[in-house]
Amino acid sequence: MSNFDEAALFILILVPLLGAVLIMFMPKERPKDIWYLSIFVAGVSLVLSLIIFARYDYDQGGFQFLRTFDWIDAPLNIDLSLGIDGISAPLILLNGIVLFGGVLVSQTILHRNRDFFVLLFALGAGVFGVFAARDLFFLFFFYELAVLPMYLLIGVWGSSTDFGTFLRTKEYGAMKLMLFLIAGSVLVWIAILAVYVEASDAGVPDFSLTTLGSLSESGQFSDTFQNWVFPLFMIGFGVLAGLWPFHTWSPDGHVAAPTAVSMLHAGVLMKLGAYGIIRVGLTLLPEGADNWMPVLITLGTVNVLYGAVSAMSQTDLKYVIGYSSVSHMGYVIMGIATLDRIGMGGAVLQMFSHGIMTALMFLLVGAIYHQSHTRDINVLNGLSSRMRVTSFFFAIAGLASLGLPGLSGFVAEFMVFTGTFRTYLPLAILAVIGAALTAVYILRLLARTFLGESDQQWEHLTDGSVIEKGVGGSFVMILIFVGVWPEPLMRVINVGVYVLPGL
Amino acid sequence: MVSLFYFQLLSAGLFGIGLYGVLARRSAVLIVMSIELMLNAVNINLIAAASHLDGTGSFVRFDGQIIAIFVITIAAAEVGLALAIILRIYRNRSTVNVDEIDIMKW
Amino acid sequence: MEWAWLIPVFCFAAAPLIVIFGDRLPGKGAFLSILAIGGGFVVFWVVFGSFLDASPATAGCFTSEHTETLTCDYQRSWFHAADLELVWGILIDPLTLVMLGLVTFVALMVQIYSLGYMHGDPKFGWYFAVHSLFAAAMLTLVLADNFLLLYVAWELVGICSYLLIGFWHERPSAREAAKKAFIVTRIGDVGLLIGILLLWREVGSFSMSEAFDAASSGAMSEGVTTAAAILLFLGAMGKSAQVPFHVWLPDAMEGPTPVSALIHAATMVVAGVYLVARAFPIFSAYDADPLLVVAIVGLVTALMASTIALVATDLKRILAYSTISHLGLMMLSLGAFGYTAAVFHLLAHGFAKALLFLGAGSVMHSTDELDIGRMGGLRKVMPLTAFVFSIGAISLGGIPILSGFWSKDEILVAVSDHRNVAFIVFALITALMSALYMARAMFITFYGQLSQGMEHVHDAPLRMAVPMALLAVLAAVFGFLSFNWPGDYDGIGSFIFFGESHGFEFTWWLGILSAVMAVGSFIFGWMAYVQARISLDNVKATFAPVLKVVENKYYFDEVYQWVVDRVVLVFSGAIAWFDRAVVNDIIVNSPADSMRRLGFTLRLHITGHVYSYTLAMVLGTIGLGIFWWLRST
Amino acid sequence: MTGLTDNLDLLTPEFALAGLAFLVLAVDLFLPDDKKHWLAWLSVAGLLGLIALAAVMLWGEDESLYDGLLAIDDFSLFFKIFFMGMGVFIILTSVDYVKQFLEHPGEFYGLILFAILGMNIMAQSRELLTAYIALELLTFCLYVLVSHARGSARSNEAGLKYIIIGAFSSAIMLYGISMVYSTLGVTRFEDISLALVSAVDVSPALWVGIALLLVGLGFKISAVPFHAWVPDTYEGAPYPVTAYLAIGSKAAAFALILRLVAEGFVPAVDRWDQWQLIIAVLAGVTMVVGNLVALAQRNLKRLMAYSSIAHAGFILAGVAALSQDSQLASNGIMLYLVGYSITNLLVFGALIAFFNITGKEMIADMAGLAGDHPFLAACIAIGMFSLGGLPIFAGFAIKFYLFAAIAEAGFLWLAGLAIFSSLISLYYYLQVIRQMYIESAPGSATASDALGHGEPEAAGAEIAESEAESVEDLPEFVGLDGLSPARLTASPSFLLIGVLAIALAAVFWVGVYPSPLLEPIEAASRAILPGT
Amino acid sequence: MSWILFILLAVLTLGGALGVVLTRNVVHAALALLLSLFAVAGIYIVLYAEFLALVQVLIYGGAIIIVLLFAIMLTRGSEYPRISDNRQWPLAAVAALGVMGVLMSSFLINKVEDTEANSPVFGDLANSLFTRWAIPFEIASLVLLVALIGAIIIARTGRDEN
Repeated sequence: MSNFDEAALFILILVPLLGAVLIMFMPKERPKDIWYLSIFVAGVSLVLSLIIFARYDYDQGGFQFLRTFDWIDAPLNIDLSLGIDGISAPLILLNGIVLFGGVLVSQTILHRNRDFFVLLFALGAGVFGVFAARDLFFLFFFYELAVLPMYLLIGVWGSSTDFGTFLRTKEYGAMKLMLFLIAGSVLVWIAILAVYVEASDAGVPDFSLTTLGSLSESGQFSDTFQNWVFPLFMIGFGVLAGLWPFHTWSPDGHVAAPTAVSMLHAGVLMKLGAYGIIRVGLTLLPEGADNWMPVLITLGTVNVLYGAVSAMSQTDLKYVIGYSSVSHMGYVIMGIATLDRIGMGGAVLQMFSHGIMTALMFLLVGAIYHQSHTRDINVLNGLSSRMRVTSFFFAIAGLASLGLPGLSGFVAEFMVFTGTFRTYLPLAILAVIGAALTAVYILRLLARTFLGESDQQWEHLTDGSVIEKGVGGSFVMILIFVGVWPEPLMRVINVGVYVLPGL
Repeated sequence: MVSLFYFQLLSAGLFGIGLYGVLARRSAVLIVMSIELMLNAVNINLIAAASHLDGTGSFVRFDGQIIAIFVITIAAAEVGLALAIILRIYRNRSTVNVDEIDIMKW
Repeated sequence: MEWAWLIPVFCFAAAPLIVIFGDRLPGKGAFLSILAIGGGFVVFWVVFGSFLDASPATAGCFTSEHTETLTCDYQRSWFHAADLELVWGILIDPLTLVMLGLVTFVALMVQIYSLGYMHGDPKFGWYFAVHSLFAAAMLTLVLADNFLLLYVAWELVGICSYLLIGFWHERPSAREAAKKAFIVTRIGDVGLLIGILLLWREVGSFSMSEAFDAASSGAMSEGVTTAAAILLFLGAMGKSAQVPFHVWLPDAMEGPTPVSALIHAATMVVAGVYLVARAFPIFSAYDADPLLVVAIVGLVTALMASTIALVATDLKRILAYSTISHLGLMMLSLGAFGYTAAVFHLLAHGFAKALLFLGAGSVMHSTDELDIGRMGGLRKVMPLTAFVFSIGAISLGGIPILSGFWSKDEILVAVSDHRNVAFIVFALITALMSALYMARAMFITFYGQLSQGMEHVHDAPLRMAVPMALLAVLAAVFGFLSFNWPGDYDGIGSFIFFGESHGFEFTWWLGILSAVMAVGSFIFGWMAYVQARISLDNVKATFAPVLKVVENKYYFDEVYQWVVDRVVLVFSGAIAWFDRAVVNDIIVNSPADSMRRLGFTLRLHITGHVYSYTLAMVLGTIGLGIFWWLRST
Repeated sequence: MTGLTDNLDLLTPEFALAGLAFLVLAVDLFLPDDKKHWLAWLSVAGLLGLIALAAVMLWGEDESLYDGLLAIDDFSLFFKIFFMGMGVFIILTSVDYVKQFLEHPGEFYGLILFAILGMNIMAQSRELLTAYIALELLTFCLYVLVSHARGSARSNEAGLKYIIIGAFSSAIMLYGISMVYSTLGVTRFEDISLALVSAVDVSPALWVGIALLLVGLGFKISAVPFHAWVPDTYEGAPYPVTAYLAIGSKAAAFALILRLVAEGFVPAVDRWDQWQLIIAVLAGVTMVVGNLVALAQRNLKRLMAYSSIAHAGFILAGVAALSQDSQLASNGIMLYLVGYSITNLLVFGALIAFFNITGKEMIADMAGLAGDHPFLAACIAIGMFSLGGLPIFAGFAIKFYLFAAIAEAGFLWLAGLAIFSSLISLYYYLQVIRQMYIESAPGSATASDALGHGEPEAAGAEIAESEAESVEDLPEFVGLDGLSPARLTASPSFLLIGVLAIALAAVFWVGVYPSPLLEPIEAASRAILPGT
Repeated sequence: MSWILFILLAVLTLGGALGVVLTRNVVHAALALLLSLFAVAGIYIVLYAEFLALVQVLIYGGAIIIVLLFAIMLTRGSEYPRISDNRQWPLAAVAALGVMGVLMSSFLINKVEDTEANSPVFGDLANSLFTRWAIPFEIASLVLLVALIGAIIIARTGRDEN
């Protein structure tokens, strides 16, 4: 391992933070320059994450880029230890990509955009940290750090919408999201403490995932303990993963959030939850996981169907996408809950592809909303004649989300189905049906909004800006590439999945 | 010979009476007086214990009486300061009834 | 031969090129697509040649123990899902080859035709891009050697049909038709996917051959095999528009007519038949119960569709329903172990139907009219179209020595051999009706006296005429491939067969019967629609109620519409409401609100009066003392 | 009686501190009114000097003076430096306020110094009476400081309530002491522990006595149900005094409790451990009630009061977790005290600056602050996030440490309750942040029209009135009564900005890399828990 | 002998205390307090704590009562001399009885076997007060000082009023 590899992850986490500090000292009268600087920072993180992903040696497998800094020593034993395996590597790449895209399309934000970018980078750093942390404390630390900025990001730069029958203010959305996520992390926190206590009772008071992992391998965690602690992790992280019935924060948050935040939120943030379940729940408490999986996979199936069905009758673009992400996170949860290598791999791949896909969708919705100032499906129509490229990209994203082969969504969902078929046949059939439901609402959306003649009131709409086209195009490229040739991702994911216990 | 127990009973009774005063009186001055009663109850308890138990067990050097001296001192200081504040309030609000002194609540 | 993968790849390559560079290229890059499919056609012949002189010794080739035919299989690794390796694999055997031929040829013809037909359309380039993507998907479908790849291609075919049917999405009807087509077929696809995954669950691989082995060797239990077969057949029903999934096909004519030609003849709908043929080992495993289901579904479909075709007044609708009924016949034949017959009829019908649609297209192109009621005597103004259309019609109607006759005859033979008498009776009725509606469409449209307002109508331009002519030739003479010719070629049955190779056999009574029926119905049509000697009014009068049902297509659409509106949407609305009102407002908000209310209530304990504060302290003190005391004693 | 006054020199810092206070009082007499702020510099300089002196002189000392009445050890040293440092910051933050709103600056600073002296003695006294007297010194200073704004009716009222309840609780506490004395005959902590260990059965009089003792201390740390004075006193007191109440007196009381429990109860925990459960219950009630009632507050000072009650609950839970063989809990408590005080300092500093500018103290008054004074807003927001326990700020690290300690001592349910109630607390902290960042300043439409293409106005209004109907029965105050508005300044002084910057840095530092801080803390724990 | 004295003094003490908390007249209350305090001084004497008795008489009788009377006169309100109890006095009574009960029963439960009451040698008292208890002594003086300063700056009429 070269020096770079030793420092890589630390730098990766540090870059956005330092960038945030740097931006803080920019004069706020020059938003353009602030934006350029942010692009630079995000670009650096993107390049870093690319390099790290490329340098991850999938033949060797296991945890790489390991590095440990002492933080608090005995009796608490917390170290800042970093390292990624095949599961976190793609997610780090994902975050790099989405963050970069998000910053690029935030060009339209001029009102107090300095604070905006500072918070955005804090969020990004938090996400990087969660994926890189090898220590329970720091995993949780970064987890909360990623949640923390959401309130202001949505509250200040978000938008309130009146749906006639009911009203969704940005304050409401932001507060709800914040309280929900923190409520989830409350459970996680308790569970972490419980694990720590159990470990110190076993004579090894430590927070390092490596130590705890070996502890659980040596059977130090009793089954009863695992059985009552795992649900805490499951639900706590599940809240962030949009697990039913703790999902309602997600659509409302989307509706209120500005474009870039929606992208990061649905694209990356929701993945933290699923990742947490894998990384902490499964690795530390395999027995508990084994016993609780039927519940989890059932909830996941409910997610899939429930999300799809309620997406059908939404009238707000962002609500549709929000519920579709609930539905798609359902696939992730199912894949995890299969405790089957293929299903797990599918779950991880689904995280990646859904991240790109939903980020793309929100980007395009933002592009539309920016001009039309409405997201109402019944009001918008015939956009394809006004915004050809945007509509085309949206169609691609939609097809990806309904699992069209040749796009990344298919491979992931297919693997999830495969894994589920091996373990929970009936639920698998339900899930496949859910995939068909997806087609219904996606096509409904496309037909209502993009196809057909457009009204006079949309005469003024023009196609997305160069940036939106560029980012969208590259996202589309990724979707197609992963759909056609998933091997580069899969060979990394596979080595990550193989070492998971209890599979 | 009166045994310690009765002194303790006396002090408990005094304490209770003073406590009732604190809880039940409206005038701040009266409340301060009641507090004085409670402090006296303390002193009785201390001194009784000191006088009766000195030398037994770990009771040495009449610590009780010394503590009592300090208590009296503190009590005096308290009364002075409290009355000063009450005076100030009387000047500003022309009342010393604690149930009229409630602009801050909830 | 392993270069066969080039055939789809050409078209795959063409599509994005046209999308991206189309506007800068001459002719919007349509030529790219034609070049691609043409190249595919050429490569097809190369592959065909090398297949003919290939032997089990050739690299990658072996004699399949299911079809007993020569089969060549070439694989490249695609990606690994944990311990499972997924592959790109192409499989070449006679079935694949003939499908390749059909698809490449028809697609080529249709595209050339489209040059003329779609001329001047604003989305000309887009049209050709999707077109070649369509062809590519279909070619991949027939080449796939594993179910996963097949499913991939299957879905791509579906989406392409969506795009093409909804090509003129400014028309709401087109949008609806496209959505309908995609979703209806998608429902079938759910079955297909489940079937595939079920097979995988049993076999542990997506490779077709392994699945077949498991089925035939009994490694897979009968129940699972049957279930898998039925599920696969669900997919096939969706794509091949079998009852009750047939509703999308007639609406699919909302797309440009050449698209209909492609869909009906070569690509979309035959996929189902192809799937059943391809997965025949699974269907025929054990005592082949699934085949009975296939046969019944096919028969019902054929009957129902042909009755509707009899009363339809829209030219393209007539053709559409005839397609459905012929697909039904193919299924029936497969269900009756008529493997060869089905494939043969697939080909014959493909050419004829493509021809008919192109003809109808050229009629529409020049008259902008599709209601046969308003047409008539077009022979005079567009002789070529009339001529080729007639060839297609009589060929499909089963007039002897044209290809339709032979293929249909083979089907009847298969049915009479393997299924009981009821099947053959209904099959014959279907044949009769198909002859009748063909005659009706043909005579009303092109014969009799020219209806007014049609004088100015001109015939098809060259670019449209040439493909029609070529197809007409095939529609006419293709049937002769079924004979045992002198030389070493003895009948198509010796080339495409399942199990044992069999030459051409002709059951005389069936042949004569069907021939008589066909000729008779055409004569009847001539009398009724051209000479008007026979009046059908009293017939119509007597059968009025039945007629009404039939004209309303047995109310399938209405029922589906009702289900969608009253059930699905209402249900989803209810769920959405539940999510907002119950999950959100009650389960989520009310705890939060109750917390706040609790706070607002609790704050009242700070009364602002010192004595209540002290009282609280004292009570706390007593509580502490007593509690402690109790704990300690 | 010999040997008692050996190495009396170890008390030099205390004597010097008293001297410093006298000096300030004396110099006050000779200073013209416009130079009074020199007193602040004088006291700050003196305190810094004393910190240095104490650090070099007492490092590593472990002596027990006056027959074990006073302890000069790392524990007392740690708290000494902590208190004096806090004092420095408090004085610095109050300079402007005093200049603008208060009379008698000399007495103000002098009393603060005396209060610090009282705290120091509290931290190092290991005997009940000494502790009590020191506590009274601190409390008397606070009585005076709280009612220091003579003109303000609320200040007077706060002072009255404070002194009545203070005297009352001190009477109760004294009775407790007297009962302990009358049953054991001793008042030194370690004697108590010895008596507890050796006694055949502990007499109920002792339990009641200790219970009364806890009542007195519970009053100081504002544990429910002895908390009722807190909101009123915090609200009425002058702002810097409020800050001081929240930071200083609470920390001192906890230092005292820490030593009392660690030296008096913990050694006997095997025979007698009811105190643990009782303190745990008190802590639970305290944190929940504090956080819940805080939800209903609209006055910033009251909000902070309830939040401080809740935090007292957290720390008290840590006290319940003290154990003989692990110093995790005591480390956690001290770390929490430091982090919490720094955070509070940040918040209150910013609030004081806000008050100096606007003279307002309702939450609603902060609308649009982020636009007008972004730095202040950022400080308050970061402070609130930190209080809410969100990471890279002090709040998260200290909470995690403390709760881990609590859980590790077997009080997992208590830790869970604490975590849950800190979730509740997040709501009202976020409400403040929302006012500053999301709501637009009254009259100025800066925010939310550039964005929010829905109808944020309608939305905001809807929310606002829903707020209003739920709280309309709360009393309304103008920010400063009896303090003339003429004294407001246009912008926060550089001094305050500097203090805030330092506090900000400290908040980040504790949140990101607290381990240097843990060195002295562990030394301190070792001093009071020799077993570890 | 001592019994009679004790009972007498106890009655006086408690009676005076009750007078303080029950009477409706402020001045009477003050006088009752004085009575009770003197009785307490007597109790001290019964306990052989003459020095304390002296201190008690001096400080309470001499200082505190005077201050209280001053305060009463300075704060004479419109409702003078009538004073009343607040709304919660029944609760208060219950609470007070409760506290009394807890305390008394706790004393009742462990009767410490006690020796004959005796008095300290003054020298020892003074000695220990000024050596062992030196620090509390110092601080107590500071407390007094602080109270003094506070009383002055709070009570004295400021510039802005008069």
